[in-house]
Amino acid sequence: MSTISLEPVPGRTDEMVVNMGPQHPATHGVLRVVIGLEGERITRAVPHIGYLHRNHEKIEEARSYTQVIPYTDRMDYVSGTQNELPVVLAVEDLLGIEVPERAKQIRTIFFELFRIASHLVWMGTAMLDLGAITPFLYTFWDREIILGIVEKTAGARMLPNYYTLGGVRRDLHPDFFKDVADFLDHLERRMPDYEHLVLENPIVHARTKGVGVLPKERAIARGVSGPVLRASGVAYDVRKAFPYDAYPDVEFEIPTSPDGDTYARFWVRFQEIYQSCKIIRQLLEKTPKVGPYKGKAPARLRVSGERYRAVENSRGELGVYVVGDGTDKPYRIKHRGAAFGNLQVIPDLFIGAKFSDAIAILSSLDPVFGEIDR
Amino acid sequence: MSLLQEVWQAVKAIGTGMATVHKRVYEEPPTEFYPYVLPDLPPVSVQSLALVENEDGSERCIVCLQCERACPAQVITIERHRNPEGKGFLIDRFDIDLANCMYCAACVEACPVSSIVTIQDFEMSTYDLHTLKADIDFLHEQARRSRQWYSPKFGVEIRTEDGRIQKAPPEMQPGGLAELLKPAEEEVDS
Amino acid sequence: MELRMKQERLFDEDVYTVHPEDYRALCEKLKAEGYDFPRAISSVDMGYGLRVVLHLTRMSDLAKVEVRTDVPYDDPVVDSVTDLWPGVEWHEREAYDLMGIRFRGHPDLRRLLLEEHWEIHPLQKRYDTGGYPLPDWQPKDWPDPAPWEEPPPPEEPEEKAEGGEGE
Amino acid sequence: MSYIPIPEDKHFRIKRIGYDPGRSRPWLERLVYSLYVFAFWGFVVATYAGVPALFDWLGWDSGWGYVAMRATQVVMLFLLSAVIALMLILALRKYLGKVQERYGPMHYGPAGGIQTVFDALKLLGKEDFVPAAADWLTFRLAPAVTFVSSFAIFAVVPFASGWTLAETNVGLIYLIAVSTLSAYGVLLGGVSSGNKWALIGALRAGAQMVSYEIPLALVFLAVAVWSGSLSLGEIVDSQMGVWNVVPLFIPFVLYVIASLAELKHIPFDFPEAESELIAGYNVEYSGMSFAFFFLAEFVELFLLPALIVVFFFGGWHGPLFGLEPGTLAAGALQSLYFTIKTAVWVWVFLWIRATLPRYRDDQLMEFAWKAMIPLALFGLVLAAYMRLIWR
Repeated sequence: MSTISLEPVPGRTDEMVVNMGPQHPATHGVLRVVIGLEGERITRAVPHIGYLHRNHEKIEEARSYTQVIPYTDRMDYVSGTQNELPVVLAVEDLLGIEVPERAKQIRTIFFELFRIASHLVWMGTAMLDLGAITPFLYTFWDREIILGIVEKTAGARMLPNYYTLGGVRRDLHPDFFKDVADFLDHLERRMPDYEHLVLENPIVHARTKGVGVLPKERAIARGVSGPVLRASGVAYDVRKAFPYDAYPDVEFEIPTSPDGDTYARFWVRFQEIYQSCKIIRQLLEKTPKVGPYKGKAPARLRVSGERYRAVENSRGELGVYVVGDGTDKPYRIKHRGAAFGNLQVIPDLFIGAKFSDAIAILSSLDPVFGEIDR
Repeated sequence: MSLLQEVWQAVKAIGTGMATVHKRVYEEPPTEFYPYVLPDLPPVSVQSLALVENEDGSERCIVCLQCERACPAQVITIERHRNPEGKGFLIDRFDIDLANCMYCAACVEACPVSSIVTIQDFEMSTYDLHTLKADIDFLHEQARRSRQWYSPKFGVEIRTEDGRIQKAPPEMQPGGLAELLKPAEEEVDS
Repeated sequence: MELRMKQERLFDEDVYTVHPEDYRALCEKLKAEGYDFPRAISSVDMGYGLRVVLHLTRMSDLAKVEVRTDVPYDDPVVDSVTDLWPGVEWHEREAYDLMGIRFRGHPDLRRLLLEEHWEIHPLQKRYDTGGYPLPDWQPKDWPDPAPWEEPPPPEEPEEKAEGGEGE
Repeated sequence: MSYIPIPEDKHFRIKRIGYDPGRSRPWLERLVYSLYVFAFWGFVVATYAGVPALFDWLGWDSGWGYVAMRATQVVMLFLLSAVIALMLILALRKYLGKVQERYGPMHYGPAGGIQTVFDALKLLGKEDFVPAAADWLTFRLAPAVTFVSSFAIFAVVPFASGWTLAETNVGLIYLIAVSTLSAYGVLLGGVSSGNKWALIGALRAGAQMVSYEIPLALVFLAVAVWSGSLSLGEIVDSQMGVWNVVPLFIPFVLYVIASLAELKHIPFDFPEAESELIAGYNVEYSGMSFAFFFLAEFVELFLLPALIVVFFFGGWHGPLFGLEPGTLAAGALQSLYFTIKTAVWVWVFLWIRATLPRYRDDQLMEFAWKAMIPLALFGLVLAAYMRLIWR
């Protein structure tokens, strides 16, 4: 965050510098982009972030590893337990904690449920940015069902603090398997409606096809990950590349699209919802109804060593770099935000686009500022 | 010809979308009437904290300071002194700043006697932030008013009509599936 | 040119600890080896200096590598690698912002998360939290930084962390 | 802090203002919103039949009396436009609510029926504020220009045979002239606000107007050629047998699209695209000035569907059950047909608003210049050709 670095060029009267954000309705929170506009065309774009900065990393240096976990929830607040996993995995690696198979499966089910929830929120807000209000309310109602399922087991809805070292905190609620199966049926009934309203809509085609093209090499070099990278044709998915938890045991595909435009990002997220449904259905059959949900974690943590662990968040590679100094508190903990990496491409994609396109591109990047500003 | 097809496809897609939207008019909305009807929260839901007393009104808390140590947000303040008669400690002060609390339920995990518990009363809106600094009387009153609460050690507990505290049936418990499945297996065996 | 560096294997990644002056040369070498995906730049306050940790992945075979270099407190400067991987731009700015490491050659080295007029770098351990309940920090028992020898012996992985020379 | 006992009815759980959630009342909603349509109809009958009859009975039917009669009708229409705005806002909110799996307004009045009255009162109570960077006179003038130019369309709309404020033989030309003016209000308001977003919105409105007005005028021309008149009453008269929508199908489709653009309605709402330009041209307006923009928007949301009905759906035509045209009863029945047809079209517009996302502004311009104008010319030629053959 800094002062405006985009001063009007003296003598140039055809360019208008506008300040999009941090109170702009389509910036998904508190992004601020200073934009030079030539008519409707964007000539310059400088993003500013940091309006939601809390310095998680400093706070977490003064907390023990178990106390860090609820703080990580507050980063990507749309996808709940997904944030807890990298810290848990890194510390489990460093301490050599064994995780029971059932605990891994439970974690994976929650992980994928939150991926669906996050993509539903994306779908609603992206369509809201494009001007359609109705899908927003539909998707939020579907997400509500997921949050209800999570609340029944974990006790909280958005920020559940559910994963812990060696497994999960609580056993599943008796209704869990039935609820999840019912929800998947419900979602599969609703997905054709979403396809009619979003993917097949000719206006969405007109707004997104060929808009904000991110070529493959540029995407890799820019360090974007997740659906944005896969929409550029790179089949990089941490779930397949460096599998964790129960992902080695399930079958799923990585949807990729060679186009790299905004529509491809929309399409990839839709396919990911289907793949998540597939993963959860496999796991519902595999997971034993009864069994251990937590491995043995030492009561007094003495973590030493350094470890970078990453998971495939709904926005991309969410990593954590833990440096332990032999106590129960991290010496240094660094979060690599997925949306943080993705948001860097704003100048690449904005410059040369129309102002309306900028809104569509931003919605297709799906930033969440709790994680970007940390 | 392809142009006409394209136009036809676009018109058809818009028509399908409009039909998709309009069919909701004939369905009952899933709205919850919150201020009129309280939502049915699951028993493990973390909405607020309470300090449970025993059935005879004596203090369950043994003032071991585990919750104070476990709290990530450092909102619990406990002062204690040694019990002059008998062993253990007595509470001087037990404060939870519910405005700063992030409801992660780490204190509930840490409590060895299930004295601090999570309850379902979520209506804590107030005009004055300072009223959310809960002291021990407030926490006791919260527990007295609630009919059920949760702690990982004892599971979901309910207060019966005649004031006794007992464990809730397994279908309310997280992990109650094991108990629910057990008799069925026995029946199959016999 | 011989690079002053050490190599070890931690879990599933190769870790290179390199002299700050050779950091850029090693990065160019890694880029030529095909490490194309920049994952993050971390920074650690080691007690005797600041450490920059660059995490890289090669997309073709998913090999992971970590590059570490230590710079002293009073002259925390390393070469920027933004031109090799444009994706580290914000990560370098964040490391500058929160840890105070300056990247020579960065195109736009401004504060990223904090306001521009801040003068402190909050992730340094000596940062005064202003009474916020943090435990008093004492230097941890990291091994003292041994000065780099000229040239370094190729096989001597006796110490875990190697610090910057200079002051 | 000690525990303060909280009374059990702290959230009105016992008092239950207005709504009993235990009972869903779709029949009540249908009844209330149908009653509104009939109330509107009654207002129309009172304006076009009641006022002249009253002045007849008083004997003031010539000279200044006639002027007073017309003036009274205008005042009635002004009240009617306020009623239209309140009803349409309510209908929009209710329909969007229904479509979006929620209830919409339901607490004030039967089935939420007087919610918008309270909204209007709230708007009246707000501070009307002129920003420092704004040009005071233009800023104040712009809402009035927008509203007046929308309201002036009422003068030529025939609600039944002979029920027109100004039965002129240049109705179409008047329409083109007046409806274009409302874009000037938007343009003035946005430019004079001294806000960059408002400026972009205003310029978008200007560019949009240039694009859709030409196909709109060509469509008017096709209608005029087919009907053989520029008077709206005669255009309706000429649709006695078959409605214009059958022979003039291409102009009809173009007219609906152009109406959406003129309304700044959802697929083309670029001037006030709230997710792009925050609120576009009216971002600096508040209180009563904003209410006038709002009023103009919803009056147009009634008038443009009404014009669709006039041009293409036979206006007031419908079975008269043997009533003599020209009598009060026949006029009432005709205006009822007109009202119901217009209500259906308003519903279609609301439905579009509930479904579709927004186009990009240059796409509308491209569409208007490259597709709509050639098609409109084609429709015009076709209409002239058919006129030569069949009439």
